[in-house]
Amino acid sequence: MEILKNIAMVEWVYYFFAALAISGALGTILSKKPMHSVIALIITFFSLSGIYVLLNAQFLAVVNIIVYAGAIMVLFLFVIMFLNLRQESNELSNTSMVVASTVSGLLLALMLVAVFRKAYIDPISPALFSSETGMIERLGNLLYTHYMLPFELVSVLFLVAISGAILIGKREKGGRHF
Amino acid sequence: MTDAPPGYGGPGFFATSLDKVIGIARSNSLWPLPFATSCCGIEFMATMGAHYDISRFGAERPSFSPRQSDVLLVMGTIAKKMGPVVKQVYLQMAEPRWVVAVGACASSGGIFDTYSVLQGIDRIIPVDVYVPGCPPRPEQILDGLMQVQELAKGESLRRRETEEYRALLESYNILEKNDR
Amino acid sequence: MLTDRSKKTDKSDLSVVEKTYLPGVFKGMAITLKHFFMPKPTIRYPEQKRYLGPVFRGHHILKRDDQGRERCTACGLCAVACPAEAISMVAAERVKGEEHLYREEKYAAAYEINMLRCIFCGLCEEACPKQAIYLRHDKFVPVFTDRHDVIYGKDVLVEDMNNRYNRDAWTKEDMAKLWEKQNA
Amino acid sequence: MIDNQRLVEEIGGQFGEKVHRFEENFGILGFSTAPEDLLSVVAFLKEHPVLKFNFLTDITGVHFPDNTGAEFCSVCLMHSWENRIRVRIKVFVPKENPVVPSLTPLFDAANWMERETFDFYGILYSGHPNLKRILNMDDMDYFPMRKEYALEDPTRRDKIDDLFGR
Amino acid sequence: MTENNTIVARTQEEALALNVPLQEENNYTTLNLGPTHPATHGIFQNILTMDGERIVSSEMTVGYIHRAFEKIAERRPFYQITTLTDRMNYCSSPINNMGWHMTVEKLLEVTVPKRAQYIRVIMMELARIADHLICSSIMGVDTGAFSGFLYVMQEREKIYEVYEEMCGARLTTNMGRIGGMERDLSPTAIKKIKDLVYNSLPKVFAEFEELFDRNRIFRDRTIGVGPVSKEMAVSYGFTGPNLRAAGIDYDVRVIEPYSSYEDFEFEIPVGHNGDTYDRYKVRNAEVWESIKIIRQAIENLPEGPYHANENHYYLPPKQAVYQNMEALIYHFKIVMGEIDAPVGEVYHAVEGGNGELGFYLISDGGRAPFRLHFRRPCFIYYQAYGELIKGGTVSDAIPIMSSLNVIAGELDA
Amino acid sequence: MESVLLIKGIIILVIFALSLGIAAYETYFERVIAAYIQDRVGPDRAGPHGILQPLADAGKLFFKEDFVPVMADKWLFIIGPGIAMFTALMSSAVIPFGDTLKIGDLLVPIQGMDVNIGILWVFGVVAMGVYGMLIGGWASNNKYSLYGAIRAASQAISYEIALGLCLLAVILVTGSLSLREIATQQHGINWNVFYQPVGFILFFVCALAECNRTPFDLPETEAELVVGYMTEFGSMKMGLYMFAEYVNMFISSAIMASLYFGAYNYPGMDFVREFLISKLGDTTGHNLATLLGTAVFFLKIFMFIFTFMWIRWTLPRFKYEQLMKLGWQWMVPLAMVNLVVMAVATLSGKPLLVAWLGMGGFLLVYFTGRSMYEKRFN
Repeated sequence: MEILKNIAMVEWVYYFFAALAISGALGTILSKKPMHSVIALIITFFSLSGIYVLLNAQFLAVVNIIVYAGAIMVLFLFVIMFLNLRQESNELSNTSMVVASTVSGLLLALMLVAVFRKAYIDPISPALFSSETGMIERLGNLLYTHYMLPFELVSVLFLVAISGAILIGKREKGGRHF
Repeated sequence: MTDAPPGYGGPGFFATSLDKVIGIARSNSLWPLPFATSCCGIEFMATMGAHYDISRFGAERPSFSPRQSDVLLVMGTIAKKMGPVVKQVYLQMAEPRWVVAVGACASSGGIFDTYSVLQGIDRIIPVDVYVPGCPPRPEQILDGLMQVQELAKGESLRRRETEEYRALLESYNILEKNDR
Repeated sequence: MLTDRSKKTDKSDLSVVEKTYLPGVFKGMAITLKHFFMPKPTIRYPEQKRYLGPVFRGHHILKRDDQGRERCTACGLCAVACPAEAISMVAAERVKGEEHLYREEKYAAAYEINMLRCIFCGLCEEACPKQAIYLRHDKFVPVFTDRHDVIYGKDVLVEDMNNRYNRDAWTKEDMAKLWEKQNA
Repeated sequence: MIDNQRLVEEIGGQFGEKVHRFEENFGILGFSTAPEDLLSVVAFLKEHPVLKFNFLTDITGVHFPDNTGAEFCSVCLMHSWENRIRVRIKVFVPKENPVVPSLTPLFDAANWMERETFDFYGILYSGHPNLKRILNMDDMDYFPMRKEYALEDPTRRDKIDDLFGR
Repeated sequence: MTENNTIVARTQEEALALNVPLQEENNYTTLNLGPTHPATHGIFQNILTMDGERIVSSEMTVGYIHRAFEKIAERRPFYQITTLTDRMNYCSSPINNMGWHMTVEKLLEVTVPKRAQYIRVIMMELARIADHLICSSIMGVDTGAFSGFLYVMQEREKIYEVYEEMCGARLTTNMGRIGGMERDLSPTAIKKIKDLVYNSLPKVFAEFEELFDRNRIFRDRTIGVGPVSKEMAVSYGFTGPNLRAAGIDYDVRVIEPYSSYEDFEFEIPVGHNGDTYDRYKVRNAEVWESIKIIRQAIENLPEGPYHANENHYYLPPKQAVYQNMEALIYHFKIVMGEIDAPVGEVYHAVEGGNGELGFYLISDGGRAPFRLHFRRPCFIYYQAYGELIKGGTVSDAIPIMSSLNVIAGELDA
Repeated sequence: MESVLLIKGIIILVIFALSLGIAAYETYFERVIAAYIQDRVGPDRAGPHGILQPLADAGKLFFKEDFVPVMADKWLFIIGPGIAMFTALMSSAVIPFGDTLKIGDLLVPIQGMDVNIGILWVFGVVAMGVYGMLIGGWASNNKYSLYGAIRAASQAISYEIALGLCLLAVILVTGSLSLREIATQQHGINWNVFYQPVGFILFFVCALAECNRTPFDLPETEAELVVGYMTEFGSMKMGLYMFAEYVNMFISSAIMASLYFGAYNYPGMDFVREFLISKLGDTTGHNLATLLGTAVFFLKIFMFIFTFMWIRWTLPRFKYEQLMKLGWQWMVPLAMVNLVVMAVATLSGKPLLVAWLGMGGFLLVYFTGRSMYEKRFN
């Protein structure tokens, strides 16, 4: 009980968001209706954004919502609505499916363990803390100086992806009209 | 909760004045579902128009979705082929709902006493107000609407749960919410 | 072409500026704004009533004559003329001592009109040889809440001598004379 | 200018005995033909280079209960817009076998007109793509416009007499 | 959608056109448009098969207000049939009314005096204006602009005032009689008509046209939508404005003039390719032509009686009935419907609001028609609707429907 | 600290209540404006001039039977309207409704919260607004609703692009993402609309589209899809959707006013402020001047709301593919041009001149080129 009292307000908020994120993630994979999965995933994104805000990364938080929750998940919902997957699919009963998912899950866990064992987290020092970290000016400066090359490469990649998408999406004769 | 003074507690004072307030609110916000099939529908257009302006009664938001409407205005002949549709629309409406049979055809079949015409929609759904005329003048349609307003004002909030009301619905063979 | 009177409608293309949507939008908005400030023709119905016209076909009335006798003789022509078959009557012979009540030897003991069947076409008024039934030009039938109230009997239909119904002209011919007077 | 006389000559010349009972009613020429000839007569009128009966105005049915052996009549009305003249073609068929060829191959408009006539009289149009009831309910078991069915069925239960005012 | 890089056809036509196998399992959805859909204005049901937003095919069901006019007519005296015809095309009931009376007059060989004919023309053209006003403005409503509708409805209200002056009803007028009119035009009515055709209507209607004609949004929604070629129009039995929009100037008023239409100067507006915009424009142009006709008729209104002097068919004056035995007998005979109708067959067509409105009357000399068939233009051309909306979207289907001006009362009879 | 929180709390509450109240009365004004535009008088029987109409509607909606259609997805059906309302209300937090209020020694800005990413916040929340419609439309298990929902989502996503590009142009000029900063920079009559009128028009059109107002009200086209995604919703659920729509309208008007029309700034504000301070003293004068600014801001908002309604009752609506075409083929390129022009203008040092020259030149070249092309090939 004493421990609980010592936890600061910020940490409460953090735990709340963390719990929400995990339950959302669980809901995503456990829910039987794809529509509900998507909603749960959106909840996860939201709580992640909350955690970003706690880390004073407001820009990242909002962009996370705009891009992931606002655009990508809407497209997900779109696809699900079009496919009309209202009925439950029983694909999981397939044994090979179960085996495959178990193996890949284990591999992922292994990888994460390996990564985190090596990971080194800077201790937070209040002296070095600047409220400007994570602010958009800093971000912009960094992106256009230090990370110039990767940033431009990524934009080229996106351009290619867009062109590819247009090419794929082009209507063919006899194709479906949407 | 402290005890209310005698006469002011329980279902007495509060409930009745709430009934009244909500009744007035309802009566001023009757969204019609214009179920217009023929001539009377044209007169309903005139009722919506500038000269008569049904919006003065707070009823200009014609909601074509039965879920959102309060008054089913049946305007025009209802053939036997149409009967089930009317009933379906009525069933889909949420309580409290009122039905106005506008014009002779909807009320009684009018001159069309034939093999194909339903002799009044009150054979399939309960009707609250009948508006005579063929077609009724816009004034008469407004009269019908005002009559519904009167009914709404006088209606208690619990009327739709009473035995009498249920019996009325059952006499029309309308069971609870199965078909929604 | 079948005739020499045809005329093509205008379907010319829009100009480049019109294609930006804006001219059409602004023109339309100017029109609606003009209407926003225009006087409103609305009749606030229950308080204000509109003149229904000189020959409006409204509420039925069974006229009495000047001495208060019922004019109807129960000939049944109105019932025949009624396309909705909404009129029914029972005829009775006038007995002695009822001369002040009925003008003719025969009268309608019962006279019923089903107001929900009635289509207010005016054929009964036209068919009546005794000028007994009229459709009032100043009043229409009220709405009903119960289908058992819709049959109007003589108690509602027959004219009230204290509150007589009047109109400018009782027949088409009188009406025409009236117009002539108006024109002169 | 083409008048009814010319029409009679043209049609009579082409079909001879197959068309009969020429009559003129208020300016419109009418004649009858047998069901098996209807299609060719209509096609002839439609495709004639001069007559040009390009428009099918109407198809309807009539029931003559007293006309034994030919109770039903399918009437079709054609109009030549250029010559401003109409013609009426009747086909009489017996009650037992009321089959008339459908005009749908020639005019798309015939589709619903024939369905309506079928709905009302039960005249069967052979070759019709979708001959079923149109105005009445599908489960109706009689043809309401036939003369033997009175308008009001006294046994009907949906009529409230005490409210009828009669 | 392609699967394994092979093109798959979804419909029979596609399969034939591309010479590929037809895919059995289709992903079409069905959408039920009607019978109480807000845009059906009346009641027709269309079960649409949709491919996304595109309509693949549609199945139409009508008859939701079938009222058996023709059956009722077989037991009604001639004069009572007006109450039926009034309710057929309720947007323009005087046209039906006059058309029916002209049919009967043709059968009875009654000549109608010139003044009555002119009054009829005025009434019919007013009715045509009312009909076209509703149709054109409803197109605005269906494309989302509501205000124009209420602007012209005010003008329609003025037309109704004229009717009220004439007969005492607004919609189902019952104003014609065998042999003429029920009443003469009153001075007030003349004043109102003049005010309408000279002042208010041209102003308001020009404004209404300005609101839509050159508005690109409206044009985009209507131009090229649901075009009807000449051949298709003729084959599907189009008449009236819808046919004229396709470019054929067929108008019963000119081809077979009735009721003194030959006296009036007017043009027949025709469209270009019969699309929705053409239908809209043709209707609007016809309103202007009708205004022209009414102006001519009201200016040159001949003096004289407003009904034929036919004791057998036209009710005698009330005063005469009261005093004169012969008049009383005629009165009884007419009301009882026992007029001496000759045996015969008549087909009479008038230019209704939607096209050629025909009355096919077979009389066996009895009290009521032996057979009365109405050629209802709506009923005949509505069958093309399914063809017209194929390949379009629901957003196209709605303006097409309203531009066809299908009136349920006329459609289902 | 405590008092600041308290004042903030009060301000947030007031903004919240105001948004709801304005949304409620927007329904009333929509009716009255529609009526006046259509030569009618509008509601006049519920209270004087029908002023109690929204209360009547709310009272009725609250006490209407609340049910979930049998075939609907129950939870999502309930959540849908909630999300719509929630997202609609959230964006009002960052709008600078006025300058600062002086309370004691404190200067408290009239704003829910002044975050330095304010405009992105709005953008993010607007992006979330789609979910309400999508979920609601899908959950009702009705084809009209589904079509409405799909249309709503694709329309919102498409127009967000142009919206974002217009926003970028504003941010470029201001150099800040904070709405307060943007508002402050438009001091007096230095409004952004004079720099980028084209940007404003584009933004306005996008705002219409994002609010699902005519001519972009495809998701709820009455004539086509009954009421679109809210077809199956009755009682207060439907009321929430309707409210959300009106709140959105209020918010987008406020954002337009603060992005392009100088928020609480008005010509001669400095003079008014000094005059008030000299007359009424430092604190009262300052506060009064601030409140005057807020009033001006609301005036601007109401002007926009009126324009929204005015357009609604004037124009026909688009067709789906035309809407998409307009969004992608007209708005996005034009917004990009606007962005480029504004970038050049900002760098040039003479923003006003260069912006007008650039945009005007572009449009002139485009239209002459286009008409010449059309003349040649048609």
